Amino acid sequence: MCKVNIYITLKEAVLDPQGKAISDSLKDLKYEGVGDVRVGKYLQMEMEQTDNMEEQIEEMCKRLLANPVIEDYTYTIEEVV
Amino acid sequence: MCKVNIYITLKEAVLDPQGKAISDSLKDLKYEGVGDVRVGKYLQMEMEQTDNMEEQIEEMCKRLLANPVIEDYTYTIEEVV
Amino acid sequence: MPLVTEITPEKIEMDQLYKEMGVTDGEFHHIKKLLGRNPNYTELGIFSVMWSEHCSYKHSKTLLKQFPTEGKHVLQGPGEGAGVVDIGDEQAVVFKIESHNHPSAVEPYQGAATGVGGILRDVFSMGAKPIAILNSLRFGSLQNSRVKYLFKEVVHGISGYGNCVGVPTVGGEVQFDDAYNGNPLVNAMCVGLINHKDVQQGIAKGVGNTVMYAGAKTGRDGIHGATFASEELSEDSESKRPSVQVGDPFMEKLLIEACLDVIHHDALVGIQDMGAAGLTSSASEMASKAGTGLKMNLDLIPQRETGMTPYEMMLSESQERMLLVVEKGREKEIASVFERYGLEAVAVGEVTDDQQFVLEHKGEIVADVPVDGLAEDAPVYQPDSRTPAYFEEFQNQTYTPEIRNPRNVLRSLLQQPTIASKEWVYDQYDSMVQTNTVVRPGSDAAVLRIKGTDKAVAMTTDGNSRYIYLDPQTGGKIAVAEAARNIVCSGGEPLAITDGLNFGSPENPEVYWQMEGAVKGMSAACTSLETPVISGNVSLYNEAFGGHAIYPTPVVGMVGLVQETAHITTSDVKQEGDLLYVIGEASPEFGGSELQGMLEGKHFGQAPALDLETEERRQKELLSAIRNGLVSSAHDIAEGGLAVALAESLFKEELGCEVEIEGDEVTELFAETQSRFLVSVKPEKAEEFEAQIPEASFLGKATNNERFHIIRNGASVIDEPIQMLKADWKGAIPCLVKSEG
Amino acid sequence: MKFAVIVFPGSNCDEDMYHAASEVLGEEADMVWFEEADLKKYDGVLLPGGFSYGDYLRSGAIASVSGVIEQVKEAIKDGKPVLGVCNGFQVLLEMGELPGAMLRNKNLTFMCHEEELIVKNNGTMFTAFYDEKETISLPIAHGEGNYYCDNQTLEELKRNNQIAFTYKNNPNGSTADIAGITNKEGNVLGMMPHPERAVEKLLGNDDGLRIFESILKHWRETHAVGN
Ligand SMILES: Nc1ncnc2c1ncn2[C@@H]1O[C@H](COP(=O)(O)OP(=O)(O)O)[C@@H](O)[C@H]1O
Ligand SMILES: [Mg+2]
Repeated sequence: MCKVNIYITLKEAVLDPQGKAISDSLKDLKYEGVGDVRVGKYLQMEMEQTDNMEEQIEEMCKRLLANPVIEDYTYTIEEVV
Repeated sequence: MCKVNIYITLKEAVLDPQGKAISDSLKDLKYEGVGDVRVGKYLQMEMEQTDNMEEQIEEMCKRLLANPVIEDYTYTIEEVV
Repeated sequence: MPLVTEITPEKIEMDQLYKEMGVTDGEFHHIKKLLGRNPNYTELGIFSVMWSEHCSYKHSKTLLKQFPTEGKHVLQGPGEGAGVVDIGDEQAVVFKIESHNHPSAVEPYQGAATGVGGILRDVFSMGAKPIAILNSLRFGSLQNSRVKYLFKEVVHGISGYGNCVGVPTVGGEVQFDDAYNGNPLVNAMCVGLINHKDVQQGIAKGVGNTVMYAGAKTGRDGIHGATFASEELSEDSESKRPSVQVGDPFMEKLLIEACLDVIHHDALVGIQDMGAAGLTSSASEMASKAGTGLKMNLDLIPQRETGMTPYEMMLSESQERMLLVVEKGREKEIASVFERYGLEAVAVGEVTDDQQFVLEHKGEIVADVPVDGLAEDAPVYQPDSRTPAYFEEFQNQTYTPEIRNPRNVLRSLLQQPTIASKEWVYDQYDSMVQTNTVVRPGSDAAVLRIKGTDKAVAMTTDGNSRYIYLDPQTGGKIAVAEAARNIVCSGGEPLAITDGLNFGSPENPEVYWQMEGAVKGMSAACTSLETPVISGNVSLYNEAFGGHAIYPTPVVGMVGLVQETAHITTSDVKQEGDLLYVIGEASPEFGGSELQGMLEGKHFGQAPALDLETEERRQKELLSAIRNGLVSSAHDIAEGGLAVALAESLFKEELGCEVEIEGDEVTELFAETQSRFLVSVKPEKAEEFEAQIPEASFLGKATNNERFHIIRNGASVIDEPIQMLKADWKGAIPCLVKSEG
Repeated sequence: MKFAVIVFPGSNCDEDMYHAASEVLGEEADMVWFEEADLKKYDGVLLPGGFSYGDYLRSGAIASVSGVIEQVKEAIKDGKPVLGVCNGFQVLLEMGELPGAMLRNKNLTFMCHEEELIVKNNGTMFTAFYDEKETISLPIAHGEGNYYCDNQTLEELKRNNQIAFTYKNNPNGSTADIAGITNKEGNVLGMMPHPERAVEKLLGNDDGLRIFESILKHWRETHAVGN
């Protein structure tokens, strides 16, 4: 069994109103060193180990998990026992 | 300048309807090895380096970024030049 | 979670562990007597939730009996998931209100969201299609940052859930007062539509029939929710936080569709939602209503987590679950209805004839208790009542506000969050889905047409808790009367009410006195306005840290019938030249008024008086004038008095007015005298209107100069651009929400 | 004309769409469950608004990979009119049948009210009954209606006259005030505002009805049925 961690982020050119709102409220709360904030998704997926796992994950990300028009993704695979 | 990566996940016992819908959809798409999916947030935050940075980040997570009633968080700090 | 099954019955008694579950010494002995032995941990858990305030109404039962519950339209009164009222053509409306105050105080988004989910299930489990949601909210001062957070998240939660399930949120109310600083109120009401023949009951009939479980899996959500909902909020609630349940509106939507399909299946015997106290209450209540017993095998319960104990399964408040009783041997047919929607429905037990509630787990009997012991034999208390000193004091006070500049007073009143536009709230709600909403939020009551007919239904929630605090009995009457006014102003005939009784601790004699008075007043008004109580909900122990009870807050949810869509009326004055009338005279009544709160920072004195006969007569007269097509707009005069009602009625079309008042300026403009209406009439209908409502007194007319102009003795009292007043009114809440702090 | 209204799990404006097409427009329409659809039998496809699959992950994302989608693609290829409203628009974007993507509303909240729209292109099969540059009013009800596309795509949309509607007062942050776009071929329209909620005077607005009437007119013209 593996745990796949998938990180989906908004492309740089895409505005992130949610990130901006968070950054603004952090500044309101007087966290002064805070700059830009970008909000993405963090998916944790259980998956049985197979040979073409990476290929499969790539495909899932492209087909469903991320929207290539606005999002990028990366992932890591951890084995669990 | 630092880049802080914050990972916010739902507490284990908390229902994740979104994760379930994604997992079901992946199974429908015949990714058969897929098990549970849990959806969390991935925040990337720019921050000026200070001495009590970790303390500050902890505080931000508790006060604003995560909802301690149902969420857990972890974070990493990367230095950028 | 501790391994609760390890605790022996002896230890429970010895260490008085039952107290941790909110069971008193007396109740524990009662349980022992009912069982003839000591309860085990699971059994005690079952009793603790069934005998909690939330399920047993043990401190309110005697009061609830006073409500009139019968009437010519009532098909089903209190007792089932929701009440049912006839609207003709073999159709009926099903409705109920329910509170989710405590969960919302702890986790506002999910608390409010699951409140909506729960009330929807109450309605569709009756077999009705949910057609509308309303919400009645109370918060502390928006200056307070925690309150601001609660307010935003509660609204997000309602919108997140309601919008996703595709039921329009069409109305409600929000009031702000320091009394709710630590303890917000979140009451949600759902209205459903049904054909008479489809009305279902939650009943476990037919020995040998199969008990089925449908919907979401059971997890460790909200364990202790039902008892939690009946305890005062304390620092300790913080540590109970993980017990908050999370809603899944997508699952709920599927469940609605599946249930509305399954009710047409002849293999279905009974159906009930799993609300507070989940499996325990749904199963035992279904058996109790049928006079049967019920046996379940907990190994068969769909579980989301591993290693769940019987106690956890029985007390879990996981959302989006239903319990069904179906004819033996036809389980597959029922399961296949759910399967189409990707839902699981599994057999988990059977109906028995021994009137026992029996649970099996891993080959052992883990609970065996008499069904009636849980429901009918639950304790009933007659709490002590004491008139609070404040009441006597208030009765002897007269309060006369002193104001210098009516213009400034009006502007400030329009910015009071309780009066200000609630658009910030209802813009976040999908108020139009299902395409029936003729009158959207923003008028007196929401109105929905009934497709396929020329009828419509009007609905509203109301309850001014300041009056109820000053004088529970009068305030209780006003709450019902105000709801009825809103229905009448919309062109509807009030049919019935659902009530949400939100109070502090009934064990405090002064709180109980408030409860008694409010119920008495509401009952009187329901009787005279012929709007019986068909369903309701009680939420007690609404006290924040330090024992600060909220204002007594019974909320009235009312539904009315609009005979023809042509009768539908809104509160907006329609065009220049329309004549403005007020029905009912003002007297200097300012106790509990918005003006008093604004000037004095507190509420005291006498509540405005209410004469039910006058109320009833004026409502009937206005409704018949509306039905005769004589009225262009109608608005009840409520918080802020005539000046506020007039301004509100002009905002939509941004019309001006030229109105002349006589008598005392402050009273005429701002008094909150009851049973009054502001009406606009086309000039050509004036004569007929005046003949029908001789009591109506002419105020002036709507103008196109966009000035809100009030004159007394030939001099201008207020003369302001309507756009400016509108900006004050519209901008107040967004501004408070956005501001820091 | 015969319409298919696609019903996904959790669809919630499906009945409204059906009501508009069948009761108000008066044409034949079926609500077809996504797993049981046979779109060959229909002349036009309506992808309803509201939600689908709880709008989990991204609005329209899960629906865009569900069973019926291949058939929707077929219908598009066959040149049938395909109208996606709100969630239906999001599905079309996620499918890649229309360019761009939806982001959360600028102010991060769901919004539901009427908005004024400008008809940018009345030359499509969906908009023939409007005047060019006419201002109409339609309800919006969405949390993710902030249309996004890059500059190159925007230029292309403009060049091909694919922008059907724009907002007069952009409520949600959409690129170039875009409220609705068509595909290059002109037989697919995706729009965030809800025409099906504005087809009856009783509900206060019937500006949306002309979209349905336009589709019908086009169909009648291209399927000159002798009767
Ligand atoms: N929480 C809410 N949800 C939906 N609509 C609301 C809410 N609060 C207020 N409204 C709407 O705003 C309008 C004005 O509300 P309110 O001031 O309470 O009216 P009234 O005093 O006539 O009862 C009503 O149409 C009401 O339904
Ligand atoms: Mg009113």
